[in-house]
Formats: sequence, structure tokens, C-alpha cells
Amino acid sequence: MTQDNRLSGGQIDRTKTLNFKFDNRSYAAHPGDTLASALLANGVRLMGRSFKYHRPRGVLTAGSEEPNAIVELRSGDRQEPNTRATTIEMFDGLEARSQNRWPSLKFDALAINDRFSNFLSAGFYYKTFMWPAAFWEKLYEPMIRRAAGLGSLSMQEDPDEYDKGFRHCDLLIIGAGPSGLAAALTAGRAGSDVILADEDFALGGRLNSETFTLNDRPADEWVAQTVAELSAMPNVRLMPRTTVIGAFDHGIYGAVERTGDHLATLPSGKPRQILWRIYSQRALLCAGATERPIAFENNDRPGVMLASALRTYANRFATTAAQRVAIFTNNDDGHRTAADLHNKGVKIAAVVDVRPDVPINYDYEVLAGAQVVDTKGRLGLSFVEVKLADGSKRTLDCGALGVSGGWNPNVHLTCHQRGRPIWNEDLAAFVPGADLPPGLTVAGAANGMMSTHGALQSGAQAAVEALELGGALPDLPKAEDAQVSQTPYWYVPGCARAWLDQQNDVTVKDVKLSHQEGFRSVEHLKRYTTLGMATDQGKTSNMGGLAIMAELAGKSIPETGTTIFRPPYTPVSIGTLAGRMKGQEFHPTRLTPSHYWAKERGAVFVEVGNWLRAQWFPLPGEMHWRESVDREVRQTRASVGVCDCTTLGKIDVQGTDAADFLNRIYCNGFAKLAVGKTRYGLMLREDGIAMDDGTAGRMAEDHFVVTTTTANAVKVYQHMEFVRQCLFPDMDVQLISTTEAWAQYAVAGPNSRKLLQKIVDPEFDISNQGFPFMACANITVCGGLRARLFRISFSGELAFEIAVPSRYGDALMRRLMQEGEEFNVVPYGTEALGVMRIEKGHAAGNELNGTTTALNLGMGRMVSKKKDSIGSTLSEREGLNEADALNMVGVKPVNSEDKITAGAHLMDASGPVDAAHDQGYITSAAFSPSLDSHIGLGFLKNGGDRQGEKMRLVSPLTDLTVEVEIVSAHFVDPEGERLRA
Amino acid sequence: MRYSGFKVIQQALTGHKGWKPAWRDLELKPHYDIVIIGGGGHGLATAHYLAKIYGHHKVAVIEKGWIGGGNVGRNTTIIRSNYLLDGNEPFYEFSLKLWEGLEQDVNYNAMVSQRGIINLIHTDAQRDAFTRRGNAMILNGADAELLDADQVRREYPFLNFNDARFPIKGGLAQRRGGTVRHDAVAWGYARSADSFGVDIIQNCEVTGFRIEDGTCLGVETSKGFIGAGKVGCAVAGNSGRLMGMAGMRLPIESHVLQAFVSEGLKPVLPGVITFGAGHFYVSQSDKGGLVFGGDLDGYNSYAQRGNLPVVEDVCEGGMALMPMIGRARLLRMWGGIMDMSMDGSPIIDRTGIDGLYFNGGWCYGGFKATPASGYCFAHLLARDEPHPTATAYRFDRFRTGHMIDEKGMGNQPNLH
Amino acid sequence: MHDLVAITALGGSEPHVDTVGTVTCTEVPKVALASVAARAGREAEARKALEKLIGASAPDVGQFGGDVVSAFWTGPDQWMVEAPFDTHEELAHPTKDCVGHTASVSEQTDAWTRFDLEGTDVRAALELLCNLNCQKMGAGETARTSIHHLGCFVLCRSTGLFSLYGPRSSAGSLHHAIVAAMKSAL
Amino acid sequence: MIIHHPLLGPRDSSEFVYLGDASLIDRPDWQDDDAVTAFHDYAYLRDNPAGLHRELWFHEGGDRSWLVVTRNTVTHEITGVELARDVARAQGRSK
Repeated sequence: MTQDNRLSGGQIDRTKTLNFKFDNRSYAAHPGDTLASALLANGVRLMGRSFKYHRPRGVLTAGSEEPNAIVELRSGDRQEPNTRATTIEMFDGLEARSQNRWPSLKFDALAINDRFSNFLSAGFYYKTFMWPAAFWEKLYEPMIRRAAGLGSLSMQEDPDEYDKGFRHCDLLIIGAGPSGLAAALTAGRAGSDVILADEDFALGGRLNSETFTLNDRPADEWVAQTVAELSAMPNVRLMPRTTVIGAFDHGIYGAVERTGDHLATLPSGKPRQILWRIYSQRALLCAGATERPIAFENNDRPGVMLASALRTYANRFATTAAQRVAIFTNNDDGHRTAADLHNKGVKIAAVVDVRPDVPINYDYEVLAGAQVVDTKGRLGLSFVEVKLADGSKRTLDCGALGVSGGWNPNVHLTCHQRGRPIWNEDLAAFVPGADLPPGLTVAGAANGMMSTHGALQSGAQAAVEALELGGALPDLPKAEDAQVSQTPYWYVPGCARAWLDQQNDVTVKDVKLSHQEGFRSVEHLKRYTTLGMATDQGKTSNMGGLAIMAELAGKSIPETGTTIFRPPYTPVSIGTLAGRMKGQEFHPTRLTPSHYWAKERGAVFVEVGNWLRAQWFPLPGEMHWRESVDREVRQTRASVGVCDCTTLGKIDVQGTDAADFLNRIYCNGFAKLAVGKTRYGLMLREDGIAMDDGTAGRMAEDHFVVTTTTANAVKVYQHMEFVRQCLFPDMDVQLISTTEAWAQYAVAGPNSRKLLQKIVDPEFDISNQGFPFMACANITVCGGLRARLFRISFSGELAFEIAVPSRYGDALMRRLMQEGEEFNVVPYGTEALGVMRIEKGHAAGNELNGTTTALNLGMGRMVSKKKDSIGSTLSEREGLNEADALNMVGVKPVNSEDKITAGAHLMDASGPVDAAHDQGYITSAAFSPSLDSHIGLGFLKNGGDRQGEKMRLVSPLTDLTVEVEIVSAHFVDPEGERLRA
Repeated sequence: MRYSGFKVIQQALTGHKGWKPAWRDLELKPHYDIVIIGGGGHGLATAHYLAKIYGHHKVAVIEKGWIGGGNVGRNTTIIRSNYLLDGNEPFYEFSLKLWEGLEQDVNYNAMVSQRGIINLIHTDAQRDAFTRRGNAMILNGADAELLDADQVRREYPFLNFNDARFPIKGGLAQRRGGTVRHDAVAWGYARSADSFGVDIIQNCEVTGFRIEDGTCLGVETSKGFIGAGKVGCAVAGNSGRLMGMAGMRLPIESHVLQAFVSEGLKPVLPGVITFGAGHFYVSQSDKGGLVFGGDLDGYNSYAQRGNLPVVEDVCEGGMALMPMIGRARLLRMWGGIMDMSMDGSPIIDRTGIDGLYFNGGWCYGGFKATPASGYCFAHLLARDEPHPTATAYRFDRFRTGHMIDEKGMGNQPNLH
Repeated sequence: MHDLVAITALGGSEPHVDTVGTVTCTEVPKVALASVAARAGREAEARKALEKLIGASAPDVGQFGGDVVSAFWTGPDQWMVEAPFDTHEELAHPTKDCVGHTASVSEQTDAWTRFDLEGTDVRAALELLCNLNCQKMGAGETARTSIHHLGCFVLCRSTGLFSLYGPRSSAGSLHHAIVAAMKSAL
Repeated sequence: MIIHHPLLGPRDSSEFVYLGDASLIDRPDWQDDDAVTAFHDYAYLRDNPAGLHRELWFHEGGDRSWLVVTRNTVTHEITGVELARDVARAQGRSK
């Protein structure tokens, strides 16, 4: 198809032709086109369907405010719904499809809704679909959901990469129109660090759309020369294709740079878009203004456009929407469009101006004091009906109608910190108010400076003020300085189905109904009618609705209020906001020192927070994980096993007050712990609830090594720093995390000492006498490598934990395996670790669940009353010390075949099973190879006194009821003889 | 006027001339039996149940702005009763049952949609905890279902089952959970309360309480003094400020929670999903927008707006869970004020001042609680004793050590 | 002399090297680290002792300095001492000997993994990694910041050479983030 | 948000971890009669002002200092930042 609607001139590169497809039909375009301009050039006006009534829709604007021409861009896993044709930069091979229509754009079955529109008035659904109650989910809602929605997702993973970055500047200039360019020139020449961002791919803003001159030369010459000067400045960064989406606290702006959307395919490793966090000392909003429409009957037909958009398409994109065009305006700007189109050879059917006193024009007809009262044409405009000043009607034959209701300053970012714009009578529009985001100022049309001269001057002036630059303004080009005043004209009297929000199908009638039913505040209006809730965020519709509501309420517009704008300025791809943190990179992965060795051993890994830990080490022939885990447990208890426990938090606590400090941190005493000894410690939160537990080894008078659980390492460190800096600032204590510095392995089992003796250097006596239970020391291994040794046991066996610098952890593990062969050493993972600690009755994360006290955990007596420690006071509250408080207990099935389920609840042996009779719950459960039975730990009301009691364990969720016996939590070696062996 | 399909057709044929305002526009009376401060979901629901269940008609709801303009108008519309603790579960299950009959009760279609909610499981410890919770739900008469990974996959094949950093190992489902058209809840309760003669007064801001020897006699407002037999406060987000006027310090911090809506999309999400390994939960509205949210910004704020780091954090969670939404666009974001209590659970209780009652501290769980909160607050106001399902929501539970701490985070509100 | 063989944070026996465009990212395992934190009331003595150790004045906020043994500021009255691994593997000992009871010392060598980014356009990659204004960072400046959700130290050794210290256990994730940023920016 | 760290200058708030009201520095004496009440008020009651708020932030991603930040909870404007340790000492806290 040929580009019948191409005009002369413009900023497109006719030397190259790009081919693209819309709804599977091929068309030609040129570099510099947008999808919308290319479609218009090819004579395509129908581009979409509206949300509710599925009315035919054509392009309304030439920018990011577009409500109508939204399409599905690209295909396959790159399909991008709801993309504005007006902002899609043309590339060769572009594919787009219209959306929200079936079976086709020209014939859309759901257009039937339009016939019944009278029954689908605003908020109708709140009043019906209530009977029968059950029908909502089954019938009505699915119906509504299917009809609703716009574009569709590919349902496949987005294959593209996204980046995020940070940039810093003295002045961020938002918008590269006349005021933005003048500001950049001023600040740039003064040597300030400047970022100039514009959402368009061509800098220049409105100057690209106008025919008037700067210094008596075409405006684009000045733009080109200015951009050239700016890009030569090392202190100025030009960011085209970059939308500043939000003004956040303290001068931080979010900006999305579309680095790849204009390319057919992305170079490898390059992102599709980048989210920039711009840290600005000052910011200047030069976002220009948006033309507003006038509402009249059937003003939504394809071909009805904003007059300024027609002008942009003609002047910048060398395109007209039709060969015969009419203009409907209430201000002089509309006439400018007529003149430009006429000069490009487009036939002007007439200019319809609501003002009675407008000069006639000799090139084309001007109908003063007239209004457009209706339009005709099935899938696009063919006629407009005009009511003339004398009341008579006249029909104009035209394929496009340019509508101009005046201009609204783009104040959006000024509202992002809840600032309210103020009403300007001369412009009959909202302009930025006084309460702007700190550091932000506004210039140009965004600040109500509608003339080009005003824009240039105010931009330069604003830069000078923002940066407190001395001296005069740079020489700015001579430009038009037409006085702009706008008299409000929102809708043609008597219209009803006159569209305000063209995407959501909100008409003047709907606003009237909203008022009639008492939804009169702006917020109620928006919510009740969905006005301004569409993907264009009401950029072209909110004002009209507000004005009509004001009129109905007999109030002024400012009295009626304004809806405040929130980020983002235009919608942002969720992928962009996520950046690289997705898939495996969602969170950093922490690997243990023995990870690579474990991988060679074919370990199965499990996520523990950000850590990857070996869960078990399957051997060939083992079919089920239980086989591996049972073996690891049996072998460890029978001989010796090794487990990487590096993930436990380690904190070096040093200083002359270190012992005293630990006394405050732990609820039990530490002051008297001897050097060379380790002690178990329980940490409470200030509210008296158990926070974390671990051991603290005293390496020297003034040096402790504290361990925390893997999960709480960070939290505990923070807490310790809080206590150190905020509560006891004069204590001589220094803290530093050494979690990653040391590879730490548990060596457990009756032969653990024998194994260690083979690697610990001979000068260190680790016999039971020389190195008894709970001893700790700095030693050397394997011929002089510094190491730390602790005789502590989580498994209940004779056990040690040995630590060496992390880089040697891999080698040490291999050495232990090799030296341990004679003992049939076994590596064990987190599952076996868990089984053994349950067998031993050690509390862990499932028991320290943030609601349990020392009393619940069976350590009530540990809470020293003789000293001040965090949480000791509030732990005394009666609610935490009731007679039937939960106590930790062991649970065994009466029939050893039966399974214990963590999360099951305990009920009396007989009687009802319900919440009122709930006695407790299971926190941890496992199969115990040592007892050859399932076992569990849990909390039971007054459990301390209920050993031997038979109860029912119920899990209705998993459909299980088991008869169980309450036993001691210490299933294995309750006297602790093994670990002292 | 009763709403019905028939009414809609009849009005359509007569040019919609007959629709009346959903609630009357009224002048204040000098005195009411009960004045409810706060024209949000909870306040309006309280008025509805006071009138309909407890027969109190001399009731006013006063609202400093427009009704429904607070958190009931800005939330992620989720309803559920998947709580763990005895102090909570019966209350939230009561609320869910009230949701199930809401439309017929108030004759307004709030689009209560029991499309189901799934809390995803990523670790064995999480499965244990969710098993305990699911059992607690069932023991309290609610519904719960434990799903394995394959069952989740069958319902949500597009979740990240391929290269997830934290693989999905299952989920805890509550089929009766779902979503509700949030604005309609406020409007429906308002219209119903109005029909029972309750006065709804908008743009009427409380400036103080009139308290004489330990008794509250009424409230000073921007429209003058209003005498009241009893005053009930339900001003989510402003509890601290309001009760401060009565000289009270609360176990509450006000924080900002952001929420997000995407552009309209054809249906992809049948129900509600909560990501168990990141801060992200999502559903899809009937209009097609993905409605999603995550964690608090984390700092005290009354600004009703948040900052980028949390926006990014939430979207990272979204992409980690559903890599297919990369090209869907975030359309709107907003921040609401959450009255975060010290144990993450609410307060519905008398105050130390006779005639002054408090309802607040809903954290970010207030919306789903709206019907039960209104019902129980009405019960407390009418009978001067707590409703059986809300006996634990007392001010003094922190003093006595009877906290209701679902998450086990202790006295740090921004962690709940 | 012990006979255990070390591996690098990325799990190799040799350091990992990646080059994209003009920038090279090199894994640097041959460095020893020890933290120094002044004891309460003995800050001045600790500074003096540290000066002896590094042969330069104790680095001020956000600075680093020294010679073969150098130090960078990590917090109020806290520093990280840095030295070549081969000659100073047990750096914590001489450091402790030097500061005595004026400061607490902890071995930090393997708590960290180091990557050196070198090349003319190195800053283009850095602005995708961290929020520091690296354009303005001068030689001798250091700061701790967050990279890919990891707490890292950034040291500007010269306009074209930056050292990044990140947590050793996350070396793989950090390395992935750095290389991805290089590919994207260069 | 940007917090002007007294030592490090402007730093992005995302490097910090928030705790809450700076009154958490004023930990009661465990030996006071009615210490339980004092600790209850300390641990659970808040002024929660709409306006200036002194609050504790921890520079987790930085120098590990606890800071007392004076911030307006309505505008987010930050008008003061001090090292919590100095504040604690000034309020008479010691060992």
C-alpha cells in the first residue's frame, strides 16, 4: 500500500524505507516515523477499540498522552501489550496488532455493547448481578472479565535484559523543548553537571512540530545547532528516549531510558531499558503542555484528533490523517494548525471557532460562533455536523477533524510529593502551585509560559536561579511571543454521548449521572465512572470531567478540586523496575567453603536464606532421600560425620567490657566464663521473647567468638550494635562479623577425636582431659595452618567444630574425608543435622519462632534475675508465665509405624477436635534412625508435667490422626554422656 | 430504592432520571447517641451494623474528607481468613462469612469474588509453619488446603518453575479467599446505613474531644461541637493523631505501604498469589489490571507516598515469581498510611475514657476485616462488651503479655 | 608449613579474569586483610600505632593510604588493613602486635573477595553497579555501598582503577553482576 | 530518601535499616520499682507524631553507625542527623 497521506518536508529520512506490519498487513515507512505517523501516512485511521463499548478508535494525539491508538507490539515472547502507537519509534520489520477486538478490528463482535450502552451506564454493575448470590463467580464475573482487559501478555518469560543505574548531577532538566534547551545551554556553559532528559527520540519538543522561526530561520536549525553544542560539553549528558517517571524524596528522580525499543533486535548483553535513579542537586521541569479536547456528540470517531497532533504529523512527520480536514477550536492555536496544513497542501474544509469574533481567512472558510454538534462515519470520520452562529446546521465533508480546546501545562511531576496545582484564570488551566517537590522549579509551557519566547527566556532564567549563576542570560534566539489567553470551552451544550475518557468510554452523560447519584468529589467521580483510570492516566480527559462536575455542582473548578498526579508519569515495564534481580539472580547466592567439593560428591543442595547448603549426599543406588539421610545419621552416631556449618553467624566480640557486654545480650550469665571455655547462650528480645541462641567461646580475657543461627546472623549483629552504640555507649566493646572469614565444620561422632587428632598439630592436646566438653582454643592444623577449635555438639555426640580460613576450607574438607576413611567417615547435610538435633532435643528455628519464651523452651531457669539483660524484665509479665504455658516436649507415635507431621496439633486422647480443645502443636518432626521411629518436637500446654500422657496428634489439613505419647524432648543420650566422652 | 437488574433496565428505558443519591447530603444534628469518627470502610460498616443489627439509628458518621477516601479506597482488595492464632482466626473467619453475604445484606454489588488465595511455600520450614496454620484454620471452622508443587503448577503454570532462585515447593490455599471491589464496600455500607437513617457527614474534621471528669461528651469539629452518648474512633492511618487529642499514646506507629496497578490486560491470573520468598502478592482486577503490593517502606510516614527502593523490591519479587510480566507496565502507584500495631494485630476496645471507644491498629490487614471490624465495634458500642470473636483485641494485652504476634516479630511494627 | 591448598572465592586455583571493551575485571585473591577497631578512650594511641604499621597517617573518613601495608577507613575509629598475601598471610598477628591493647584486631582476609576493575571506561560500568558518584571519586577515596544487594567496599586507586571488596561467599553473584554491567555499559 | 550522614555525607536511605522512635535509647532501669510498667511504655507506646520525628537508622550498608535522624513524617524533610552514640552519651547513658 502506498503512503497516500505523505506530505512534503518533515523530519523523516526518505532515503530509507522501512517495512512494517499492522494486523498482518504490510506497509512502508521511513526512519523518523512513529507507528502512528506511518499508519496515517498509509491511510490507516482505525487503530483500536475502546475498553467498554468497543467503539472504533483512531489516533488522538502525537505523544505519550495517547488514549486510543494502543497496540500489541512485537510477537512471541516479546509481545508487548498496550503500547502507544504514537511513541513507537519505527524500525524495519516492526510488527504490531490491534487489541481488545474479536474477530477483527473492522468487525468486533463486542461492539454490540455499544448498542446496549444505555444499560451499561456508569456504575451499573454495582446495582445488579446480586441474585442469585452464587452466580457472581460462576457466570457474571467470568463474563465481565473476558470482555474487560486490553492487550494480552505472551504468557512466556520476557527474554530481554533490563538494567538499573545511578547518575548524579547539579541540574536535571526534564524536557528538551525550547525551555529545556535554553536551560541546558545556560547551565552547561556555566560548567555545571547537567542531565537533559526527554521522552522523545528527537530533542526539541514542540519546536519539531512548528513552522515558526527562531532568529528568522527554521526552528529545527536552532535545535540542531544547540544539541550539537550541548553534546560537545563534557559536563552535559543528553538523554533522549528517557522518561522521567517520578519525583521522589530529596532530589531523587526515577527515569526510564529506552535503550533498545527502537531496535529490531538487541545486541547481546545490552538491556532493553534502563531504570536510572538520578540524584540531582536541583531539577527543572520543562515538560511543556498538552492540548485539551472539546467534548461533543460522537467526538470519538477515528479521524477526530487534537489539532496540535494534526500539526505535528504534518510538520514533523510529513503526514496528514486525511486529504480534507476541518478544525474545531476555541482559541487561536487551532487556526495555526489550519494554516500549517493548508500550506502543506491539505484541503481545509473549514475552521469552526466557537468565538463569534474571529477574523475571516482568505485561504479557507472560518465559521465563527459555530460548534461541531455531531460526526458521522462508520469506522472513521466522513462528515461533521456544524451548528452555525445563526442556528442553522451545516455538514462538512472531511476525513479528519482537529480539535483544540486550549492547552494544559504538564504539571504532573510537581504533584508527585502531593503538591497541588493552582488555577490560572487567564489560561483557564492548572499551573504548578507553591508546594513543589523541594529542589524542583518549573519553566516554559509547563509553568504557563505559552509563547516560544517565554519558554526560552524562562528556561534560561530558571537555570540561572536554580544554580545561583551570576551574569546575564545567554543570547537566545528571537522567537514568536504571541499573547496567549484561553477562554474555557469544555463541551458543546446539549451533548450527551460526548467522550471525555475515550479509552474507558466515559461520556458527559456518565459524569452527570455520577453527580446525580451523589458521587461529586473528584475522587468519587474517578472511582464511580473510571474517568482518567485508563492507560493514559487521564492526561486528556481529567480536566473536562472536572469542569463538567464543577458546572453541575455550581462551583468553580478549583473549588471542585483537582485529582493529584502520582508516579509514574507514563506507565513503566515491570521488568525495568526489577532490572537484573530475577531468575537465579533474584537474590545473591552464598556458597559455603566446601560447596565445590560437595558438588563433586553429588550433594543435593537446599536454599537456606541466601545460602546454598548440602542437604544430603546420595550414594549410587540410593533411591530415596531418606536412605541417604538415615545412613548419614547412623554412620555419624556409629563412627564420625562431618558437616559444613560455616553458615552459622560468627561475631568477634572484643574489648575490656566484652564479658559484661555479653552479660547484657544474653539472658544467662557470661561474666564468669573462663578463658578457653564456651557456653551456650540464649538471647531475648526486649519484649522477653527468645530471639536467637548460640554459643560464645572466650578466646581471651577480652575476646569472645559468638555464634548465631544462620537465619538471624544479620539481625543479631544489628541488635548488638544497637546495644553497644545506643544503650551502653561507653562500654569498651568492638564488634565485627567473621562469618565468611572462617570455614567451620562440625566433626561429630565417637571417632571424631581420633579423626581430628590426625590433622591437629601434635603440640595441641585435644584429649578429653586436655580439651574437655565446651573447651575452645586457637590451634594449628596440617602443619601450621591457624585454626579455631570448639568442643561443642549439636548432634549430641562427642563432637567438635573446627574452623580454618575460608580459602582452605575446600582442602580441609577433602583432608578430613581422606584421613577419615579408616573410620568410615561420612559427610552429612542439613537433613541429617536436623534429624540429630531433633533426636537430641535441641531447639532450632522452628522452635525459636519469635513467639516462644525461655520458659516455653524449657530454659526458664536460665533467665538470670541477678543482672540486667535485654528482655529479662518484660519476660516476667504474667501472660508469659501462665500455669498452663506451652513447654517444649518430645512426641512419639504409640505405633512406631505412624508418622509425626510438623504443624499437626495436639488434642486430648478423647473429646472434641477443635480450636477450643487445642493443646499444642508439633514444630519439628523427623524419622529417627536411632530410635527406628518417627519423632517430633513440639509445644504442649503445661507439657513439662505431662510426660507419658497419651494424646491425639491431628492434622485435618493432611487428613491425619495419630495416637502419640508425650516424652522427653531428649530422645538420645538424655544424660549427655556421649558428648562428654 | 432497591437496586436490581430490573431497576437498571427500567431506568435505562427512562433516561436514568430516577436514580437518587446513594446517601443523603445532610446538616449536622447537635447530638447523637453514637458518633463514629471516620467515614472509611470500618466506620461505615460499624454504622450499618449498629443500625441493622443493634437497632441504633441516632448515629452519625463524620468524615474529614470524602467517604471511602482512605485505605478502603486504596488497597489491594484481598479478603481471606488464613490466620494462625486463636486471637485472630475466629475473627477473620467471621469476617469472611460476612463478606459472603455482603451484597444481599447491603443490596449493593461489591463484587465479592471468592477466586481463592494461595500462599506459596518455598522451604520445608515454611511448609511446617503453613501446615500448622492450615490446621488452625480448619480447627476454627475455616477452609484450607495444602498443595504440592505440581498442584500449584497446574493452577499457575506460568509461575517460575524453571530457574527460580527459591523454587516453589507448594502452597497453602484458601479457596474462599478472594477479592472485593474496594470502593463499592464503602459506598454499599454508606448507602445501607443511610437508608436506616444514619447521618453521614463529609468534610467534617474532628479538632478535639470534649472530655469532662473522665467522660467523653462529644467531639469538636470543623462544623462545630457534636454531642454524643458514645464516640467511636475508626480512623485508620490517623489513630495516633486523633487519640493524641484525647491525651492517649498508642501502641501504634504509622507507616507507608505502597501498592500498584498495571495497565489493563486480558485475564491471566485466576486468583490471588502470595510469594513466600520475596515481598510480592498479586491478583487481577475484573478490569484487567494486575493489582499488586509488597512490603512497607519501613519508616514512619503520614505522607501517603513512598519511594523507589520498595517499588523496585516489589517488582523484583514479581519478576522472580512471574517472569512473564516483564513487558506488562506499572500504571499507578500510591501509598497509604498503615497504623502498625506493636504485635501486628488490631485493637477494638474501650479506652481509659468513658464513652470513648477505639478501633484501629489494623496494620495492612484492615480491608479484609472490614465487615467483622464494623460488626464487632458496633457490638462493643451497643453492648459495652467485646464481641465473642474480638475478645483478644485489648489495649492491655501488651501490659499483660498476651500479644497476638502472627509473624513473631515482636515489638517492631515495621516487621509485621 | 602446612600443606593445604587454597582456592579462590570463585572456586578456581587461578584468579578469574574478564575483559569487555576497554575494561578488565580481575579476581584478586592474593591480599590479606585485618580489621582494626580502636578501644574506647584509646583512639589516639590506636591511630599512632596504625600510622607506624602503614607508614602513613591513619586514613580519615572515606580515605585509604599506606605503603606495602595500607589501610582504609571502615567506620568511626575502625579501619581495614590491607597487605600482599604472600608476604603477610597472617596479617592479623603483626597488626595486633603493633596496636597492642589500643585496638581490637580481627582476621578478615577470607571474609572478603576482591575484584579490580581497570580501564578507561570503568566508570560507565560502575554507574550500573552502585549509587556512589564514581565520576567524582578521586584516587585514595573509599566508600562502603551496596552492589547487587551486597555490602561492598569501593576503593578508587586511580581514575581508571577501582577495587571492589564484597562478601566472599557471594563472590559468584557479585562477579556475575560486575560482568553483566560491563557487557551492558561497554 | 537521602540521609546526610554526619561522617559520610549524603547517603541513600536504602543503605540503612530503620528501627523506630529514638526514645528507644531511653531504656529504663531494670531495678526501678514498677520496672515492668516502665519497660512496657518503653517497648510499646509511641508518640507517633505527624511532623518532626526523631528516629533510629542503622547504616547497615555503610559504616555500621546507628544514627538519630530528625525527619518530618508528613514531608519526609530531614532536618538533623546525629550519631546515636553521641546522643546516647548526651542523654547520660554510659555503661
